[in-house]
Amino acid sequence: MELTHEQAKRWLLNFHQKVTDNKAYLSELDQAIGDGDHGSNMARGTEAVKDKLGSVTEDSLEAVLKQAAMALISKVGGASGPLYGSAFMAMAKTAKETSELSTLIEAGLDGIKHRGKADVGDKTMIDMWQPVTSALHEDDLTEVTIDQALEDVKPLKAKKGRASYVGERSMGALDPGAVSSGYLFTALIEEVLA
Amino acid sequence: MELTHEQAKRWLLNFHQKVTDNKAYLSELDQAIGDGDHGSNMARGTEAVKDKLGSVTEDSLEAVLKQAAMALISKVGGASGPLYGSAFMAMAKTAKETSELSTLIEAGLDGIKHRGKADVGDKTMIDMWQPVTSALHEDDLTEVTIDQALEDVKPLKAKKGRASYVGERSMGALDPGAVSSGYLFTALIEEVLA
Amino acid sequence: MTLGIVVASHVDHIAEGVHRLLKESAPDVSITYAGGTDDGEVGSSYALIEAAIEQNDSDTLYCFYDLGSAKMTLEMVSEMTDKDVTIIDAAFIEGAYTACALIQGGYKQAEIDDQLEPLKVK
Amino acid sequence: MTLGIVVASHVDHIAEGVHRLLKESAPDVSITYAGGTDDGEVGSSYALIEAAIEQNDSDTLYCFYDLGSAKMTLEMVSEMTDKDVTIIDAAFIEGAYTACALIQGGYKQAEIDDQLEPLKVK
Ligand SMILES: Nc1ncnc2c1ncn2[C@@H]1O[C@H](COP(=O)(O)OP(=O)(O)O)[C@@H](O)[C@H]1O
Ligand SMILES: Nc1ncnc2c1ncn2[C@@H]1O[C@H](COP(=O)(O)OP(=O)(O)O)[C@@H](O)[C@H]1O
Ligand SMILES: [Mg+2]
Ligand SMILES: [Mg+2]
Ligand SMILES: [Mg+2]
Ligand SMILES: [Mg+2]
Repeated sequence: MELTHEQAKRWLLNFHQKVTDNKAYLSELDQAIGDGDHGSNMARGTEAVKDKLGSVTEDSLEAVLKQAAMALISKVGGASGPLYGSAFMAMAKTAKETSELSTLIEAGLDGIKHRGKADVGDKTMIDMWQPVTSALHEDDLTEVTIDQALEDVKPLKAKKGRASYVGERSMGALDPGAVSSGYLFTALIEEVLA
Repeated sequence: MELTHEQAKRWLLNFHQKVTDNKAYLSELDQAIGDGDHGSNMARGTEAVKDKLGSVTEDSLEAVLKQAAMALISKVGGASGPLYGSAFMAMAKTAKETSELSTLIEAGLDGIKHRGKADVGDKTMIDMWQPVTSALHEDDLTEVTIDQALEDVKPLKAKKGRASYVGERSMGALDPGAVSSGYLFTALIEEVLA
Repeated sequence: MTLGIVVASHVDHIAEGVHRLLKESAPDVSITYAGGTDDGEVGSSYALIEAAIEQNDSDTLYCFYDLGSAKMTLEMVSEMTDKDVTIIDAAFIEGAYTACALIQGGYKQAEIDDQLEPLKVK
Repeated sequence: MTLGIVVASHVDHIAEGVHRLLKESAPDVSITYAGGTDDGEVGSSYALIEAAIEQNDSDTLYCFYDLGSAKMTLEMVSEMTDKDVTIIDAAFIEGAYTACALIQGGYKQAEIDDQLEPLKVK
């Protein structure tokens, strides 16, 4: 399925809304295994995305994704800034060639892997992006995919980012970046797939 | 020979004077192989020694040396603070048993070695204290001892303290702590041995 | 008793900034700090380091320092205090961050020591 | 051209304090710094790191960072700039101090690399 620039805008605005509504929860999750700022980082970042989107006048998917990337890179402030930023930047580049949704999300996943040198099973946002990408390839992304990914991320031991410092103590906890990425894909389901 | 508390006071005041007069030179030497503050560190420290000496009312060598140690520890601010401070603290402890000059200075040398884990040949103040201690044991401390020590310290490669970072580039330079220690012992010659 | 952390730097702003960084990941750990000389110059202060050690809520302390001369001052204070002070020769910020995160996470001293071992660079 | 140094920290005061510490031993080295987010919060800022890289007098830079996420931001900027940027995975303050002292002492890049090697902890 193809992603249009209008859908992409609605998707990002919905993501902003979900992050904003769950700001305190995301920070709380981060407090347990990190430094407690993931909610405020992402709220600041998606707020900047919202602002930037207002100024995108071109009818172009690439422009929408690139502005989102720039906003996230500039404003998040935590590790999730360069990570989400790299994801959207990679998607923007891919959008020059295709607007096929699963191809775009897979490019985003690759951008995150390239930036953070993490992989599946390290208890990061990758453990949300990877199953979502697979589901999209099979035309089968639903809330079940996201809920399952969250279940699966819990028992993992963090190997990257701040949570890696507490190693085993991270086992049993949700990864804040996986949760915020879950919001991103719920927003995608609501605005694009529904 | 025995060191009296009056001599010790005059010695320390003379040291203060020499350090103050050569403050810029000491900092210049430190700029070449360190961080350029040895003159101001030692001027601040010996100024504090001078102040403290005013309040020593006891006729006690131990008290004089201990007050000097406290002032140096508190006020120098650089590596030379704990080092000179440990030297004078060790001398104060030894003064409980004896006031024999060479024994006292040797205790000071040991205090420096204990604190800084350096030894002869590392291009530090030890390369002044060691030959001076030897000369005192032979009742033969003169300006020649000090001049010779300064000549000998020049070619050495720094192995301790900030100068050790530039390693080979320290070769050929004077060590600021050896120079300030030279003033200490010139003051000793002038006030006690002359 | 759980470990406390003392941070000793040559610069007041570094010490204060490191404290801020550590507190984010370890809000429940007692972290005290000393930076610069009594007059705010670059260097180390016996009085400030002593205060950081005495004012820490814990009696068992791991102390981190940036450069060697702060270590000497830490040693002098540690010889005078009744507290159980260990000076850690690890990378300053990285070591202090690791220790704080682990203390906050409830790890034991032996486990913390293991994690600090590869960070020893001085 | 001689090496310049860039210091990237999660906290504004740390970056500024490290700059102060380094400058004492390396007054002639171009040292620029970035700390915290655009709003002075704990974190890292693309704009501030980019400015530190662009404003450095040198075109060949060694960059030091405190924690991993500053490294990611450094990497993003380094992919965009024309300058020759090397990110050094050494103990932050100890590595930056060593590099600065050696550059000030006129050492060559290969010698500096050798000295930094044992300080690599991340
Ligand atoms: N190297 C990495 N690769 C992928 N994701 C990472 C990596 N490091 C951290 N993350 C993600 O970033 C999230 C933390 O983001 P945030 O709290 O905003 O940044 P910080 O850790 O700098 O405070 C983690 O929950 C994790 O999902
Ligand atoms: N470990 C050590 N043992 C003995 N002397 C040392 C040691 N480290 C430094 N010094 C002495 O201290 C002097 C530098 O003192 P100063 O400039 O006041 O301190 P800093 O290096 O902290 O700025 C050196 O010239 C050297 O003589
Ligand atoms: Mg965080
Ligand atoms: Mg953070
Ligand atoms: Mg100095
Ligand atoms: Mg100094």
